[in-house]
Amino acid sequence: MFIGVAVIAAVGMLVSAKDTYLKLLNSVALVLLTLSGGWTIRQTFTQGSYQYGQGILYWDALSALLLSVIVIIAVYVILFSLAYMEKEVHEKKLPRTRLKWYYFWIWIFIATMLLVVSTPNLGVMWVGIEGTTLATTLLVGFYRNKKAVEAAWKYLILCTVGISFALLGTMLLFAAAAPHLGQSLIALDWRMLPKVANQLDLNLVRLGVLFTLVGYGAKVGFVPMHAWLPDAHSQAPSPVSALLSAVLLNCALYAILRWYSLTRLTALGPDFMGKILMSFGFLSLALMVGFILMQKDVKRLLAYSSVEHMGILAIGFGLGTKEAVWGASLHLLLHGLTKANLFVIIGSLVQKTGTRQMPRMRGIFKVWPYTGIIMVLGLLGITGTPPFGTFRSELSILAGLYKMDHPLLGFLALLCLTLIFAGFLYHFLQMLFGKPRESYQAGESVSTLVLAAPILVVLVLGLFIPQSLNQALNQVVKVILGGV
Amino acid sequence: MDELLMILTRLLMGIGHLALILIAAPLLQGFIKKSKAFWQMRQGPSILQPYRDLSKLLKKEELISEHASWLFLLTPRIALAATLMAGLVIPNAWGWAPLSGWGDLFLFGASLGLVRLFLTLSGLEGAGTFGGMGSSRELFLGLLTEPGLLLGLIVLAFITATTSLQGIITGLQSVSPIFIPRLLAIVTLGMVSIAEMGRIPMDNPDTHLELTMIHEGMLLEYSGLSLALLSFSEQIKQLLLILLLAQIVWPSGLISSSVGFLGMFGALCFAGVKVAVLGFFYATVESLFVKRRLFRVPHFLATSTATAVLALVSLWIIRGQI
Amino acid sequence: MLNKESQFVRQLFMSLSFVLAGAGLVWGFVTIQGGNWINTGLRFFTSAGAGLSFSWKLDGLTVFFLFILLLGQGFSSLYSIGYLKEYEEKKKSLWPFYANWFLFLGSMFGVLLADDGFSFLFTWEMMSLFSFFLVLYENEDRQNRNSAYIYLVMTHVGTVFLTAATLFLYTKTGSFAFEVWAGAAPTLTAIQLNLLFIAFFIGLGTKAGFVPFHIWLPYAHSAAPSPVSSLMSGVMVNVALYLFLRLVWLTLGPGPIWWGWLFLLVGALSAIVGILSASVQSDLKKLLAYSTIENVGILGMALGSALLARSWNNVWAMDLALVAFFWHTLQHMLFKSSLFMGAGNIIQATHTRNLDRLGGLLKRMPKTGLGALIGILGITALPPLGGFWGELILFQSLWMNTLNLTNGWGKVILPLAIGVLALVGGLAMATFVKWFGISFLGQARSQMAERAKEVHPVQYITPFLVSSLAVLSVLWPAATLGLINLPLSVLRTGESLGIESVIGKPLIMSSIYLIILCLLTVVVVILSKRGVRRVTATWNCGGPLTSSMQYTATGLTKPIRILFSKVLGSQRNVERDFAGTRYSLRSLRYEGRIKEVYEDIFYRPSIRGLLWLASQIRKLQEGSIHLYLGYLLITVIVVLIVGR
Amino acid sequence: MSGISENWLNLVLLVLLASGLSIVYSSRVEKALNWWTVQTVAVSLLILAQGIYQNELEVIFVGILLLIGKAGVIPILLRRVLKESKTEWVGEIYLKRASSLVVAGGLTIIAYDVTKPLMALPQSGFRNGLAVAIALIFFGLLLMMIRKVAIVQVLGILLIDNGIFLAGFFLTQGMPLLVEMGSMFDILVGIVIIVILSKQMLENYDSLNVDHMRSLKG
Repeated sequence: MFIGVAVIAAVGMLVSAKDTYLKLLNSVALVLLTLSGGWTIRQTFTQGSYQYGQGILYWDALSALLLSVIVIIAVYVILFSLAYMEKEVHEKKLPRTRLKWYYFWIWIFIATMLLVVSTPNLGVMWVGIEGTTLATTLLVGFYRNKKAVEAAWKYLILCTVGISFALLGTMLLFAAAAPHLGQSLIALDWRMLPKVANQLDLNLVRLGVLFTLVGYGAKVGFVPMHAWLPDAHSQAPSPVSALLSAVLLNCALYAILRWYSLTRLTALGPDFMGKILMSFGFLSLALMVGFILMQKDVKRLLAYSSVEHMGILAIGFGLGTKEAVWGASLHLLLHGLTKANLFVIIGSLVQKTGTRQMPRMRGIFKVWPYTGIIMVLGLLGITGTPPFGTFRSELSILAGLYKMDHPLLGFLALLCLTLIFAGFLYHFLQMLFGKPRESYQAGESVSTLVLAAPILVVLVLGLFIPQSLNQALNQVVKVILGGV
Repeated sequence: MDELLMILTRLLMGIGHLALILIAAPLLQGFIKKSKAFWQMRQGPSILQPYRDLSKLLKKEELISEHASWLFLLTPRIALAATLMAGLVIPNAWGWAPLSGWGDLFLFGASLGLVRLFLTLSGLEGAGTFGGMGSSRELFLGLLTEPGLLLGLIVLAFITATTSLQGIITGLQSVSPIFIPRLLAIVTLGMVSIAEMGRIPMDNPDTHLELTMIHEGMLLEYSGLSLALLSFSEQIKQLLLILLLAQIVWPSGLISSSVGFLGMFGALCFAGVKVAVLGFFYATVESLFVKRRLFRVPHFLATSTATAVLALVSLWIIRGQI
Repeated sequence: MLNKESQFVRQLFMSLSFVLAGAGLVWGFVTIQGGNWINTGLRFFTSAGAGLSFSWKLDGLTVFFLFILLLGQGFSSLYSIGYLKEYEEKKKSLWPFYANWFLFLGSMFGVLLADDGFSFLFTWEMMSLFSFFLVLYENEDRQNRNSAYIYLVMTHVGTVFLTAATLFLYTKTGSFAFEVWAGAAPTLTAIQLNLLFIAFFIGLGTKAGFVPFHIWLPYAHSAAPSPVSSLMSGVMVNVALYLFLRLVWLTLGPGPIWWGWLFLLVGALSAIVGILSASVQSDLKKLLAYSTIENVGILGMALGSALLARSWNNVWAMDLALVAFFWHTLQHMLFKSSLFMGAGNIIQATHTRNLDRLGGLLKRMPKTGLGALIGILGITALPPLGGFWGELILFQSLWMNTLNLTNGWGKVILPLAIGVLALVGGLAMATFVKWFGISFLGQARSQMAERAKEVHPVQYITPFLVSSLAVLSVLWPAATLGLINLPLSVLRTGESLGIESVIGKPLIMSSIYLIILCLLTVVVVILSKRGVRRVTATWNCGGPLTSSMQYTATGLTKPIRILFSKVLGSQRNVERDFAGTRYSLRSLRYEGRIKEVYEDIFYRPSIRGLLWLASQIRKLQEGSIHLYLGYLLITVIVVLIVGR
Repeated sequence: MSGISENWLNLVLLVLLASGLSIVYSSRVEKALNWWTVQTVAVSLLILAQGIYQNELEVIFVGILLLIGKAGVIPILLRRVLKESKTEWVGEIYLKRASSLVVAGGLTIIAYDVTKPLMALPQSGFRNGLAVAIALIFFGLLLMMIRKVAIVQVLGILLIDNGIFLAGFFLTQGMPLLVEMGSMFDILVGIVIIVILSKQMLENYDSLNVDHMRSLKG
């Protein structure tokens, strides 16, 4: 249903580009989205699973988790972009007429992501993910300048290639499943597959898993397929970057998780895929240290930290112990919130200062104290410092790492995290203090603090985890580790 | 009741102890001067000269630097008091120390340290160059002497298995005088106390040549009564060190009043002789050597410390514990 | 002119924090009477929440450090009532200060009360974080920002080790609770145990400021506002030491002997390096920070002696060492905070931290001066004040350790430690004579020093309070021992002889000594009343006396710098400019520099290497899409081949 | 494959492989495009034939769609872009044509090696086909790697796409229709978007040389 909402909204956007109209339509769509989405999520977590239309659409705890991430962040980001894009138009960065295309694509984007998490069919899921690529390409290239086009091109090419690998993998799986489930959609249904998982042909599944992992991995942004990510995230309009970083990556990861939870049941054994995931994760984590330490462009900084966090998630899920997966699921949520918040606040900062180069930003705290405060919160959140929830989740992932008798790896991971922390702290201190430039026009209203909503949630979750959330997470863990 | 009596007698004995020290200090100073004169083939001043000097100073008007603060006047008083405190832990002619207790050998050095602190501070009071110079050098010497002094005493403490000076003296009676660790420790203490007393080759007590003086440099601004107090406390310190050393070389352990008046007097004379001999010895040393440059001093003191360590090692080796 | 409201807020908050501290102390004294939980421990708020949960516990050890913390909080809050006034006059918002102040204190309480690894890590990180913000409070100065940065990064690196150890124990025992760890410790292999110890040592040592992990400390402690400095130096450092007791002594249990030796040696090293660097500083607050390192070193030696005695099960020496440890902890807290307050007063009065621009302040700010004088008497470990008696007991424990050791080179090394302490004492005297003498005595070396005025009464009353407490602790040792007995009863292992018998009697001497000294002084003063006095110029060979003729801070400790030039890595270059002949000098420029040896040997190279590596890594992202596709292809092939 | 005989199958496979190689080898964009069209026709014919033999409407339908959609529409679109941008040569980078052929050969071997474990599977020619498919995919990637012109990179993608279809054909005798349609639709949209992008590229850089675009670094 909310997919419908999204699509209709998207088409509706094309009608007119008047400010009031767009605001109205968007808010209506958001309200509907929140209601239907929220309801679905609630149903899912209370009943364990929930379906719609004879199971054409189907949600279990895992998809509900993703669904909630999408809905929350979509609402947050679109509300922000209403103000943001207005300002862009105001500053003659864009003609007003293109505004409707912006919203059109953004809603299509949301729709495709909703499709990804709502379908029980791996094939359709693939279609959805390819759809997200297509929907976002033009958003990435939205400013149509040299850099934007370059970023869009790289994004499109790399992701399409990756995705086609995923398609190949899906086909291989289909070939393996067809003999048992028949030549039909059922053969790719992740509700059915686990039942026959241990009869599937080993070699086909293995090839399939490998291709899919690389394919979706490119979309998630695992090193070394991550190259498109910083470019796209830094060139896209900030709200879009927020969506890409906080939601899209998670959706791709969700696809991988589906495969993961399936592969655990096949004859390949539980940690065949886990090992590969973990090695990707460590690669991402370790290499990002370099990129983050020496970064100049603030949005690229955030993009790289997204790669890093995807790495952490990969480690967490790849470990496949109960608490590691618990932590990873929590981290997925928290990282989404934190990163969205950071991109939003940094986006507004970039808009204010007119540059993305960190060396050119100085003395933010003096000029825009509230922005400064939110930045500090975001910094602490993203680096996993207490009292923020990310500390909790990262700690339990690391604990899992130790449990699996990788104390050395755990130590290295800790070291990388600390170095990344040092890098972030350095950059943010440079930006926040010092002597502001004359060009800044100081002053901002307290209302800026509203933007801090997500990070505050993260903060609260750091202090204590409500029982309901804990149960939800445990359901997710059960889904991932125990099949359906 | 007799508890109170005990305390009272203790108190009286303590006061007597202090009185003895107060009386003897200038005498020793005079004696040393005399013996130096002997080596220099002079007749020299009378032994009682220090008393006369002090009384003269007491009568004189006192000049105070315009930059000085209340600390300047406080220093001499504290110095005297602290030196006397050091005196309280030194066993006297009868091998008895009023404040003898657990670990008082540390107290001795520390009390002298207290004196040094205030002296060096008031050296800076005058805002002149020489005071600062004196303080700087005194601090330098001080930090080099402390380890030697402490280690030397510690070795003795290990030999006699107690950390109170009185106990050490008593214990040393039963240790052969040529016991090697003991000899080495004595050497250490001898060298260190030269530095503590501010005598050649460390420092020249008689000089007022600005660039060479250390101790005198700090006293430069003092005159009259305060100067009297300071030099008096300096003489006391000297007496204490020599007495301590004497007691270590020829210990005279606790002499109870039961031996009778004669015995007590004998002990006193014995102590006097010991001190005199050591005093003469130091006078001799002072006459034979010349003052060293400041940056030679570390070598000298390092030697003393090294000797202390050597004493320690030899002690354990002899006892077969290493 | 002063904004009334903000003034009210200031007084409100700071007196609130003061009152809270007072209330805490009172509550403590009341509850301690109901004794038995002191050893067993009192649990509360132990929420069995979702996932990782918090749990807190209160026992004798904690109580002692809580006492320290509350004292520190009380005094520094009282002090800041006056101190913060300056910021108001500068129209600098104090809200961040208040917020972080309370959060910092709160997190320190958390660390002390934490009863499991998770709560410990959580609060520990928060403690570093909020102290970091406090250090960052005067962020206008770039120097301060860098100090704060170094501080936080260093602590974080330390925390890496702590986290690693915690997680390791967690995985071994399946629980975060300290008790469980303590129970499981004997089952660990020697290697695991030693690795854990090393991890804890590095992690906590970084916070405590052991050499060579100390480099952040002088920067951070001197960059912070003075009340905060006094809190960090007086209390936070002790929190780290508390954790040594909690995690190493109580949890890992009696380990191999070399742990004790390590503490002893590193302690000695820290003491010497700290005080040496302090002696050649001419920055009012940095000097104090370095002396903090020295005192931490001494505490470390005490711990080491205790550990050694424990593994030689020499109960007597162990108790002595522990008593010395706690005694010195208390004294150091008192004196260091009062000294930092004195420094704060000077800075506010003269707006400079450079000793060479001060002088003659004792006449202009007599009350601050008196407080500082008592402070340096205590910190230089001279009788009659507390600093000395702590060291005396430490001497005793080292001595006893040596005496009871049957054989081995330990019998030589331990006495050498005594020698080291003596040397440190001498250096400390030089350092603080310089600190006090140069700033308070002589004549002013600059305009600012001449125009200095006495500060807000609260700011000199507080040091008086601190000093009087210190005097009290010496005058009434029984009370102090009673306090020390609390943690001791927790730490003691095996049979124990009552603290009274161990040290009660001898320590009476402290009060006797104090009393007699005062009596004698009074007597002397009374006797030497008479006599005529006249104020004149200082004798200067007849020439006029200018302020530049005094010894400078640099000059006063020059001999030390020359003697220890190897250790300090001190460098000098002198530029002479002769007028014609070599004998008449036109101008002379002297420049001396002390370089942080450890920074040059270890820290700078490693950072340089790291950055080099980073720049190499960045080359992966060269911007050519062909390259990226190449990565993709290679990845596919590698994965296919590996996965086969 | 029930219907088509072993030899025919292998012949077609040979054609596909050869055309793939010659796309890699060809020096003009025009030629490469033609080769690709040939290949696509071959693939769709294969699918058609199989559909006809097994007379499954679904499969036939897919085949026709393929013939029209890919072999028809896409080349036209691309040709237009080519005309606008007046690009003629495939800009070689990193590898000249000859050496790229060698690499392609190596990739083919790898593809065969990777698919070795599938020999056991029932269907005859199955492994052979799958190997060729994967080889084609590698070729596409290789082509994108070593050629500058944007259109050639698009060709690379299309080559990969062909490979995947081939794989799909062998693996699944036609995936579920929904998925087939979806993927095909995606490809079409993708191409459209690529065309839009390359227009923008022309506006900004007035050439289709991808190698100009390396300003986003680090």
